[in-house]
Amino acid sequence: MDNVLAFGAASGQAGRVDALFVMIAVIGGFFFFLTQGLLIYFAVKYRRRLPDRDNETPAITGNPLLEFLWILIPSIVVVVIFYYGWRVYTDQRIPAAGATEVHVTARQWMYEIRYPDGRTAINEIRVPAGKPVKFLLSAADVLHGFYLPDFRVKMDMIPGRVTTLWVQPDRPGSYQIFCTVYCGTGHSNMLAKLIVMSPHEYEEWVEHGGREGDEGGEHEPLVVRGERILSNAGCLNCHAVEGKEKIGPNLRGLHGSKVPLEGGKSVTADEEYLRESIVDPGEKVVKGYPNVMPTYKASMPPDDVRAVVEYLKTLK
Amino acid sequence: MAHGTGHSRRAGIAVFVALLLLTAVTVLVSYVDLGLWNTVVALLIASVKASLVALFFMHLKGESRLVWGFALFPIVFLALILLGTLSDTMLR
Amino acid sequence: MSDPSGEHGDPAVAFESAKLGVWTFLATEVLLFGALFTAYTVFRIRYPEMFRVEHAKLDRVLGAANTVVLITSSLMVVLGVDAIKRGKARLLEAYFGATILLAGVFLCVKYAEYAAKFHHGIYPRTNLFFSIYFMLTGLHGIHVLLGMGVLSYVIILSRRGRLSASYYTPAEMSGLYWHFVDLVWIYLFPLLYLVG
Amino acid sequence: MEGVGRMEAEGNGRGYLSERGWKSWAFTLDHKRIGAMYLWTTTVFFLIGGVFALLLRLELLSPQARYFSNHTYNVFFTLHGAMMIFLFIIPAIPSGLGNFFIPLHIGARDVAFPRLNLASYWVFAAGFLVIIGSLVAPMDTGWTFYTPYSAKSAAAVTTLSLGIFLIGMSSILTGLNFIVTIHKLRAPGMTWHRLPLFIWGMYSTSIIQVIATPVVGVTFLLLAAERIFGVGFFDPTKGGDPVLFQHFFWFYSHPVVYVMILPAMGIVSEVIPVFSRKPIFGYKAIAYSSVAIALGGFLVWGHHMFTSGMSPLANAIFSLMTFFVAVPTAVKVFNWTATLYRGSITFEAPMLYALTFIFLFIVGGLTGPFLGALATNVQLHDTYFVVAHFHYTMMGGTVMGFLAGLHYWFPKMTGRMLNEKVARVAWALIFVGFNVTFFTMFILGVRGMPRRYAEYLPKFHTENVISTIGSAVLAAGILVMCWNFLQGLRKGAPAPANPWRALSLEWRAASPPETENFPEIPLVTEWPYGYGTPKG
Repeated sequence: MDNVLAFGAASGQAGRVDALFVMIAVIGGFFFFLTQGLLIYFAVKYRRRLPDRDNETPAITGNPLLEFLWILIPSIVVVVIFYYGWRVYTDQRIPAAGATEVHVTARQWMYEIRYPDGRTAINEIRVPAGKPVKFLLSAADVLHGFYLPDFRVKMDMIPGRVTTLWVQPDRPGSYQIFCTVYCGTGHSNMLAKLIVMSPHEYEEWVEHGGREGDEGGEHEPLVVRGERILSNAGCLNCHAVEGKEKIGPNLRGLHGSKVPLEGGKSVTADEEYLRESIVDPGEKVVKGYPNVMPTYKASMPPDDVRAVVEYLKTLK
Repeated sequence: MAHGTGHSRRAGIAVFVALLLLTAVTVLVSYVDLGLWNTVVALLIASVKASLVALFFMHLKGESRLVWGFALFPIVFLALILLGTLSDTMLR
Repeated sequence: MSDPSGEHGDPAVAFESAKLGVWTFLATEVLLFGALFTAYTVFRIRYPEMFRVEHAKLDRVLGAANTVVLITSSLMVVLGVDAIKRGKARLLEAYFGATILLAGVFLCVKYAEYAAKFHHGIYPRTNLFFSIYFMLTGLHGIHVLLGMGVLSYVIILSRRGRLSASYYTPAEMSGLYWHFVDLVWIYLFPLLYLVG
Repeated sequence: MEGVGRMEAEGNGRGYLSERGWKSWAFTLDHKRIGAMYLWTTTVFFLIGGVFALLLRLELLSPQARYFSNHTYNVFFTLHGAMMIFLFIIPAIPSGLGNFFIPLHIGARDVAFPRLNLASYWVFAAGFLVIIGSLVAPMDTGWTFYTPYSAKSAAAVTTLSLGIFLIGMSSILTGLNFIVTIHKLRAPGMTWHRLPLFIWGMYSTSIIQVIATPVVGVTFLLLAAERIFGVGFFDPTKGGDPVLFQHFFWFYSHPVVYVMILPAMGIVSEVIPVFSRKPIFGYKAIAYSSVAIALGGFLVWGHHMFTSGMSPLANAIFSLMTFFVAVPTAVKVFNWTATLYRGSITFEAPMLYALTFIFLFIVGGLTGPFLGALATNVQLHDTYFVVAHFHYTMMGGTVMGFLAGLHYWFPKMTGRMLNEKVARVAWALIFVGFNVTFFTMFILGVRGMPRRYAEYLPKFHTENVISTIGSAVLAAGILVMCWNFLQGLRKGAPAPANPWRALSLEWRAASPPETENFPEIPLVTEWPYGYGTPKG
């Protein structure tokens, strides 16, 4: 029962959830039209016609059979819905054999991804189509959520614990990941993507070292590459290029400007400062901003950092 | 309204002595290592003591069903929050 | 269920109302401590070793002594209420005074225990066992303090000649509350001091 | 409408309102005055909370942050939630209308403990003052205060915890007072099965207040202790468990939605028979279902936590229980509908709001199973679907019931009639605005928009714009209604003792009632729903 809803289900599991949704909607719709229909019908039909004779209504105070029935029937209906919902859920929770495991750690306000072979990434998970994936979810600071609407699943991410979530992505494509547990200022900017690749493309991508920077080819200009990395690595979740500030300082005009630091000093934002702020952001914290940016030392190789800095220099 | 009598004073002192004895027993038992049974015994003794206090000191013994209801009612909910929470935390 | 009357003036109704009110209030109190007991159970099951090691740091002799103090204070309340039922206001004041005194002893012992813990660098933040220990005994201690206040108020009422063999509702009600404070300690003592 | 019965005292002036001056209010022991003070206070907070809601809708006109920063948005939705829940919807009907009408309904002169009643109000006032004080560092945690975020947040969480603790205490004391009042002060002949259904609703509510509130009280104490002393119950770095906070929080906060809805259901059960001139259908079923909902409400708190990493068994149990608590609610809806059958129905404002309650509550109720069923819950939890469901039951339900009650009892409380035409205009705006605002959110939720988002993906733009337009219409309706209330207070026509020709006891008192309520305690000989002719 794929694609029963207007927006596509991305897996067989999701199709089953949709089927349950439709079932509840049909049952609910029936009762909706029954009760609302009667409510409106009675209200119209039995509106007062004879003002002086309105105490001549029948003194009906109850009807045992009717009352028994409308306790019994809803009870049966809800047990059926419960059972169906529980079965779909249980099947959904048991991972298929041979699932690829991907570790995801959430922190304010990004997802850090770690693959079994040691590769890391930020806010972007790439997996091959047709193979089950198991996400091992955890959080570094506060509660976060991991919601894949196209797969109809979500799971909270809890500090100090590992929770799991499992999907079977059938079709290649790019799927949205939302944070669903309120986690502070950047909550609504905490977005990520699940990119499902065809197995063949995935192989190729892994062989190339599994880095996002590389699909632009070897002759990609440094600035273009920097811009792409910047948007892929989640920087823009906290730093706007211009307009209203998010969590951190805006990026436009940053290069070359004088930056006041916590502790009273200030520094000129040269290339070295920009580089350091990416790999070791806690070292020089800009005055008036929370010290919450994680280090990109592990997830962004020096070449990529260089590209990002070059791109930042163009934002005048 | 029942008025104070010598009988109620004697009953109060008897309960008091029982409470002291039970306190002594529970402390002594705690020095013996019974494993998990230490907890069970301690809770049993505590419940006996609590019942004595409620029944005699708080006069639950002679109370109406309404008051009994209000005395026992919260215990159901205490069990509920305990079991409900444990059904999660013990079986994760 | 007694017949409803709708009248405030009736002293029998007022007495029954007050009693039902206090029992309802105690129902609230059970759940107030209930949440903490739940936390205790959850963590005790999760970290049995920590509870076994840490509970030994409490002084069970002092705990037992405090138990005896509270039980005795409860008896004083029983005798005090009994006294006023026989119309002996002075005797009520003496017994309730003794209760307050014993409550003071209880708090002093508690204070000594806390001080010793702090001295050894043990605070509520030290570990979960002591988090629970301080929260439970602290909340109970606040109840003892409140109880002392309530009992003092009854003594003042009695000194003003407001209590008699025919009207002793405040004494009876404060007694119910005090017994409940005792009852909570009856559970706290073994759970914290005796079993780990 | 001249006097229906000789028993009724005619309104002779200002009744309980005769005394003037602030002291006559601040130190009053009269349950009617205390109820009125609650009504004023909670209505003000309703309006403030509503302003925050409008600001939120304004910001959501555009996908990007346009008018406020994300932080400001988060503060606004926290304040909207916390004020609406703790300062309006929990106290409004129980403490406001309940205080005013419980003694009048059962034929008593006052509640059992009038001094305690006054103290409850002032504890409540202290609570909201402390909460207002916490605005120096306004909260951005959401009204659910989930740890560890709330334990780390730089906002004045500790102060706010104290404020909510006080509000909770007030709620407990009020509930206690009502329980004793209903048990002990019923007029002669007022047996349990002759009690108005509003009283059954209030009794069930009071039980929840007394049993559940202390748990949230202690939870907030623990949260404060975590911030002050470093107690680690909810702190994972100390071995604590953030999910335990959720258990405690929802052990209170789920039953408390029944604190909100049960009295509103009680009001609807009062209004429907009066304006249909029919006895209530299935009295016992409605009465006992209130108790069943109150008790069953304690078994379902875990359904707020299906994606919180709870054990599979807990998920299954809580899901099943959730479905069972739906049955008594359904029974009530069927009974109300059946009451209309062969009635002689008129559509004054109270009836319009009561019917609206049923209409919107059915929508809210029927969207419940989507959230109760585990698999669809996993999909829809924490999305706008939940926001919509919640507002359909709480605003479409409780607030409509509250408004039904305000319109129904306005003549009794103030001694003046409302302008019926203006009331209908307000009703129409509220009805349309409400549905446009919140039905759209179901669609947003199914399409996957998470809640508490200051900024959102452009694909959700259209629905958000529609919803914001709806909220403006809704706000206009509320304004017209408020204006109508103020006009009614100032220059409404004098109200007779029993303008709706209702049979419950409060209508035997004058409008407004005298301080003593009744010249003499009434003797009750029948139930309050004896409308219609036995062999019609």
